[in-house]
Amino acid sequence: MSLVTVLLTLSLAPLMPGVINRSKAVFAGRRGAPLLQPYFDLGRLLQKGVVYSDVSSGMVQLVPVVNVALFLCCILLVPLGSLPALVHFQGDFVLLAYLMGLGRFVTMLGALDTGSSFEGMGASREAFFAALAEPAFFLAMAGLAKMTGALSLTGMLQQITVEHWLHAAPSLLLILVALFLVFLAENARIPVDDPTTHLELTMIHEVMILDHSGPDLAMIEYAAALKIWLMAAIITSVLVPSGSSPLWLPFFLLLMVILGVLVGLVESSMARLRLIRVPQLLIGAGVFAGLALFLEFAQ
Amino acid sequence: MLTLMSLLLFLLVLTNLTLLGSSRLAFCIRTVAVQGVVLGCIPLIGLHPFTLQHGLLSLSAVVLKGGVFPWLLLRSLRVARVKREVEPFIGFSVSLSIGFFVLIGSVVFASRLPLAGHHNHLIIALAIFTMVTGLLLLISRRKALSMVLGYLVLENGIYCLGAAVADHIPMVVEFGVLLDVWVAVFGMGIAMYQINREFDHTDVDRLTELRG
Amino acid sequence: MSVVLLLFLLIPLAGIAMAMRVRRGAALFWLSLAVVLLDDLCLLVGMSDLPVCLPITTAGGWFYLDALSGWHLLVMLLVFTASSLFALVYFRADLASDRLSIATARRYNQLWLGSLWTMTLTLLANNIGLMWVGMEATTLVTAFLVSIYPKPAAIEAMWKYLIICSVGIAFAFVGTLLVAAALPSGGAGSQQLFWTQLMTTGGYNHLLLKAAFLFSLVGFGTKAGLAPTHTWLPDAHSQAPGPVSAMFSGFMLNAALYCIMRHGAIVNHALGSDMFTGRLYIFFGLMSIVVSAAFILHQRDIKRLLAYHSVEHLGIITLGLGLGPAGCFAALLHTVNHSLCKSLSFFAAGRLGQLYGSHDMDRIRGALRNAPLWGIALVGSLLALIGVAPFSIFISEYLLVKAAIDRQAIAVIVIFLVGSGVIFVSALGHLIPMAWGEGQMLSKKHCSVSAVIVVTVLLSLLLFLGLFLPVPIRNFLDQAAFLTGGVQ
Amino acid sequence: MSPLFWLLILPFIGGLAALLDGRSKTRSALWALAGLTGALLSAAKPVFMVLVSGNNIAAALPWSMVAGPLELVLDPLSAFFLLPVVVLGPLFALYGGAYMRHYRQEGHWHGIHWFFYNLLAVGMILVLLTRNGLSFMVAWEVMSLAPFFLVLFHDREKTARHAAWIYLVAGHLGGILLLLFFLLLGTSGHSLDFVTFQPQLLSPGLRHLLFALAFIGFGVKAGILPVHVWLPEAHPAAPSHVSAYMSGVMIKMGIYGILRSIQLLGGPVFAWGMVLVLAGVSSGVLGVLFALAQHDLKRLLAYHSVENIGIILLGLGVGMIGISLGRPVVAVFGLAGGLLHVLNHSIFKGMLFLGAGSIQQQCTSLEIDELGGLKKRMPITALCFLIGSAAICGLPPLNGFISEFLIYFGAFQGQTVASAAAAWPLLLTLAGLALIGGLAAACFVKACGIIFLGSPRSTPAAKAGETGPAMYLPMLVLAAACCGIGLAAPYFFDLVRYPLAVLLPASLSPSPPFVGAVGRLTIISLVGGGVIILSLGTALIRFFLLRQRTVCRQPTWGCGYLYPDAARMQYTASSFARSITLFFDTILHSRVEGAVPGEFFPARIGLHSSTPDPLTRFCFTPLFSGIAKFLGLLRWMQHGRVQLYILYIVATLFLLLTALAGGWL
Repeated sequence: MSLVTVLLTLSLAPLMPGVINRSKAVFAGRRGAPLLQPYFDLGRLLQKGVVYSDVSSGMVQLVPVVNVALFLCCILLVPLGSLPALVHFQGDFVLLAYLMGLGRFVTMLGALDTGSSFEGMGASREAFFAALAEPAFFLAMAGLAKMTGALSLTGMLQQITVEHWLHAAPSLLLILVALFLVFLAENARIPVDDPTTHLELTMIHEVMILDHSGPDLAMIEYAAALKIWLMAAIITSVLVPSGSSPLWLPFFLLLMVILGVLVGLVESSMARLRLIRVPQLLIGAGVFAGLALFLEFAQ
Repeated sequence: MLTLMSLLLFLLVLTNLTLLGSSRLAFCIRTVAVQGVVLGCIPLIGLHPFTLQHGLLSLSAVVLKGGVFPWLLLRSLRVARVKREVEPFIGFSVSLSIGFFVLIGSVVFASRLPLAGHHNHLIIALAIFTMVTGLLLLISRRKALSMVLGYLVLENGIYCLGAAVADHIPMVVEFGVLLDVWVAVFGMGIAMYQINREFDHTDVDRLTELRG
Repeated sequence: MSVVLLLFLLIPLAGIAMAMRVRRGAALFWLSLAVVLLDDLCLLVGMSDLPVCLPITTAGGWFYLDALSGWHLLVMLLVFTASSLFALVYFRADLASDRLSIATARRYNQLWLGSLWTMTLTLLANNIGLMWVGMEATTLVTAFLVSIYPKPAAIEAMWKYLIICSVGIAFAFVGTLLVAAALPSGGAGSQQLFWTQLMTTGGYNHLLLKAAFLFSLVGFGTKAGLAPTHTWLPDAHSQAPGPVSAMFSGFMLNAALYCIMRHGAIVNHALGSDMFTGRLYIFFGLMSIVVSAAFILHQRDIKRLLAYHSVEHLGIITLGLGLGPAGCFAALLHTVNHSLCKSLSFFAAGRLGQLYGSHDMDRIRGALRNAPLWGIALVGSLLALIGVAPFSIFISEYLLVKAAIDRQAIAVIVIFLVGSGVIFVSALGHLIPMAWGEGQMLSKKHCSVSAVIVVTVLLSLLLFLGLFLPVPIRNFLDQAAFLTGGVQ
Repeated sequence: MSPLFWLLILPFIGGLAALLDGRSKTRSALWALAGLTGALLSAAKPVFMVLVSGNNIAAALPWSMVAGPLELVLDPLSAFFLLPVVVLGPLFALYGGAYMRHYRQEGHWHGIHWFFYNLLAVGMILVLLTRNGLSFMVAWEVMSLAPFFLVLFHDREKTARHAAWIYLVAGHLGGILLLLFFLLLGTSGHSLDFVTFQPQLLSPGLRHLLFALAFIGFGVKAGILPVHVWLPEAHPAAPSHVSAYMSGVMIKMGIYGILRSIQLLGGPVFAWGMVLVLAGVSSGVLGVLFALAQHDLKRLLAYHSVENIGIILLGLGVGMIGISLGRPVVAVFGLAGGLLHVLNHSIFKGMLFLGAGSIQQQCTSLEIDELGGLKKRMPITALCFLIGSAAICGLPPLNGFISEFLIYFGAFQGQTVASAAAAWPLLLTLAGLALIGGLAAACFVKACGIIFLGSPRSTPAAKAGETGPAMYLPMLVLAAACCGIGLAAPYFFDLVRYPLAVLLPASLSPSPPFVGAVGRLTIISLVGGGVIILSLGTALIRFFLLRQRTVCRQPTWGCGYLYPDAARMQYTASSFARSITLFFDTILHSRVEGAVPGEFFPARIGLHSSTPDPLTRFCFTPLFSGIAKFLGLLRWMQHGRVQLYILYIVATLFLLLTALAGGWL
């Protein structure tokens, strides 16, 4: 049964960017690209050749490989809805966070490998914002752990019951907000980063992979999609009530779509923040999580 | 005999005040010599029962302080061709008046000094006065020679004090002390000679090369 | 056995007499070395079983050697042996180039042996009056060692030394007189001022005795270089030739302090407690440490630097005297450590001063490269001096702090540690450029055997005492400390 | 003769031999190496026995110090800290032998260097083995003194001399506090033998004071903020193998001291754990921030030592809090994490310093902005350095992650069970660790990226080549150790079982949490292995995908400039860290000299930024100069007027006599 998680994730992950872009287009009053556009892109990229900078020294080639491998491993650690993760043990979210960290590490090095100053900028910003996002994530996790008493991701996400909503709704909401902000930052969405602009000076994630092409780019994009999916799954699993009623799966998928739409709404309703403002946003996320903890301890 | 003693003490006071007041080096030297003689005589009279040792000691003291030292110092004065003036930091009248007050103070101080069994407070007072005079000379005079004189007067005062309070200082020690004083003055004479040779002045307060 | 004491007094005199006959400069220095070695021989043969054989009395009780003076005798012979050996190295060049005439060399060595004699007298004298005589004589003899090279600065230093110490010691004599005055009247006799006697009689006049101690403390303290009466010390030490300054701070200061210890013991015995002396010791000790810290911090002349280190360490010893038996133990151990260390450092400073032609620390650079042996000596001795383990001064300072803690003298510890901390920082700051810094390159000079011997022996002694304290030495120190305490 | 004796004596003999045979670089190095290898061999069996059995090994040397005979005891805690000392010592010596060969200082007696290198080892060994306050202090001082001479190896450089000065001053002032600590503690048992201490007799206030003394005194050596100031000076100045030994091993003696003193003080109280956590967070965060602002590689690494000491303290602090709360899980995980991080840090930090040394040898500079593109030129060094960087950032599947995971978990577990008052330091630990991890990643991306990737920024960097095997073999060994500990975590975790037990009170049994920990670590290692295998798999797929595609190489896009100068247009380390350093400028106070071009045809313009240690700048320098000023006031005393000198005597006497007459004496 739990293999479902793997298959679902592998197959549906690229859908998330599709949903987000489509909803953006709709809000902007356009028809927009089809939902399956990301799949087409991946397919087309896979058939192309690749170009490398003659400065690069193999680190570029490492980026797609490691990223894909990492997020395949991450799939094992993340529960979907009321399905437990394939591998879950106390403190597994630390491993999850640091695996993502490893991916970021390699990506940033790959960006510096070509010796182009644009990718340097991207790497620098990525490093900075990620460093600020980490504490927020861990504090949010601490909040969940305190609330449920569980120490594994599966436990924390799935033991959120109606009582929790009745008793500790504010802190739960705060935690969700914090997680959502982290989600936006980690996946380089507006207001932190604008993936659609073509002014390299303002981009973060896109500019880091500027010099990747062909299958490499495809793998990186796919890994990014997996990342969005997994982090979205973490948020939505909080909302899926535990207990194995057969209805959980459609509900879960619905929530994922809603989340995608929400992201789209945010992206079309507000502009990218100035880079100096971004740290304040992330620190804000940390503050929300801390506030949630404070409320819990106050009880 | 008491009158003689009081005469000596009077002389002692007189010499001290003279030293504080006078401006001529040669005259100071002679005054110190007189003081030495006076102090040499004091122990003979009334303090202890006269013994050969005491006599010998006083005699040598008189000879040394009345004869040898002045000769030495006058000679170095001549050799060094120092200006014959004392050149004090503190004016004569001031130091005189200071001396006067010190005299009174020491008399008062000595009179209430808890010296069990020692009844000659006056001598002690004058000893203290002499010591302070010596210190005043040491501190307030410019010339090397007058510092030597100050040292001598200080020694005189101590000698006097010893005669007054300590009746069981062995002869050996007494003689050792005398010897030391003699060597000290001798050495200071040589030192003055060397100073004069190297600096062609004996202004002590201009010897301030070594600082910090 | 007791004849050995007389030998100690006779041998230097014989040396002085023989010096009249000697016609060659180098031979004179060999002569004084031989004399000192003869003294050592007497010690080794006559008192091989130190400290068991102590106390020794002779000449109708006039001369007397107990653990306290015995310990100082040991230190004195160590210092004199090393310095006499070093003198051979130090004056070699000047002898060769006639900058040191035969007459001067003779005068130097006679004064040298003379100071040996006077200090021996000070140590052996049982009568505190005689002790004073010896101390005063020390001043007079050593004064002319300072100005053996009659440079203006040297003469100025000599003059100040002569005047200040004479005046100080004069006060010390007042102290001696007052001790006599404080004695219960009646019992006459020349035995009265024997230390052995004073330590047994009772019924002193306490007030007079206290006054007496104040006089002795300030008087001998002037000679021992306790702040604020240390003013002659940096001048004399910086102007005297290397071996002399080594002997000065290596032992002469300790001799003066030894006199203070004797007087202090009497007072403690009479008052039955060491509260009175202890407070004074601590006050002067801390005062010296703080003052020297200030001058070490802003110092440019290396020999003055070392001189102020002497002030500091004499202060530390005095501080130890104020901290009870354990403190006295530490102080006496510190005495030997400091003497060894300070002689070595003055040797190095003197020799380096000769090589660089200046005592200015801004001129002395890269000593380790230019003159390895003396560079090593400088580094080793200065590191030891500022209390770096495993050198022995670390141990004695450790014992001192321990004694202070056992007495719960927290303020004392704080001041001491802050002072020594400042001294450590600034002295190290001076040392590093001198030893390692970039500066003029000198032509390498071969260093003689005697130089190597001196440096290696002293350094290894410092290390040895730092890592290892043999039981006999410990017993020796215990006895000496007990005597210093004076309280039965 | 007991092995402990040989352990102590062999390196010393080796050092002496090196000293006497010191004219030849190679032979002296070999002597030292031989001595240290001897130590390793003689230590291997007892250390292993103690770590697996938990029993102590004791020996007494007939030695009459003031404190009596010299007692040596090897208990699990000592054994654990002894491990890096004896294992890394020879490795670094091997590297150093080759590293020193290119110093052509004529007439330099290399034996001195190697003598003090071995003396450092001896000092550390004795510190770990001795059980008496005095001999501990002597050993401690010896251990502090030896590096002073090692740092002075480049004695012709002013910076090296300054660094040595700061180093020894810091060490000595710390030593004074330790002396007080042992003496005050000794008053409880009237002896300085550790066994005779009776902390329960001391008042709580005194115990807190003692803890403060020990914490600061040992903290100076460990490099805890704010008394870390000697690290960033001394490490860059010393030869690289020495920096590796100091930063990898010696500063851990400070940690050992803190643990030992807490044990001697009879177990921790909550407040101490809190202090450790606070110190850990500040050291960690500020350390990594200062590191980010540096562009001298060794200085950067030095600040990372501060950061990692912070992480270790966090772990130990969590453990102490766990003990004082009586929570075995928290205690065990915290302490285990801290201890394991001690081992890990000594491995990867040592390797990183060796790497820096190789770079310095090849490029004659450690200025990061003058390097670049070295991955192509020194592949092995680059590989090791990359692994080390990933490990120090705590990234799986390497060893750094294992220890950090333990600390995280301890804190998490604690904050779920603890009350609000007890939980906040644990939450602080969580947030702090996360922030540190992120910033460290940023810092090492900067270091590796700018140094090894891109194209060389200077001719020496362009001409650089791989070093000899004697220099890269030790690094390979250490890199292997990083991966090994990461992938076989449970086995290495067993190393800390008994060292932990030494610190835990009898009431807390470490066994149950141990079982859980081993289970989790097994999974983590498996996942780590999985990542590697999957990467290989994907690499294979990618290989097949690209086989029949066109793969071409083009110059990096020159941004439309006519003659792009790739090297000079690259991002520099300073620019990489700029966004972060700007954000934290209130803490860092970076100096920037030069100006940005303004007019239309700008002339040549230089821009240089530097970040000296803020604590040195704003705290210690003013303090010391203030003291100097104050003491300067005393110097008028010595004005040279002999009359006034006499007046001093008289005045002193007069005051004393009046005091006597007034009855104040």
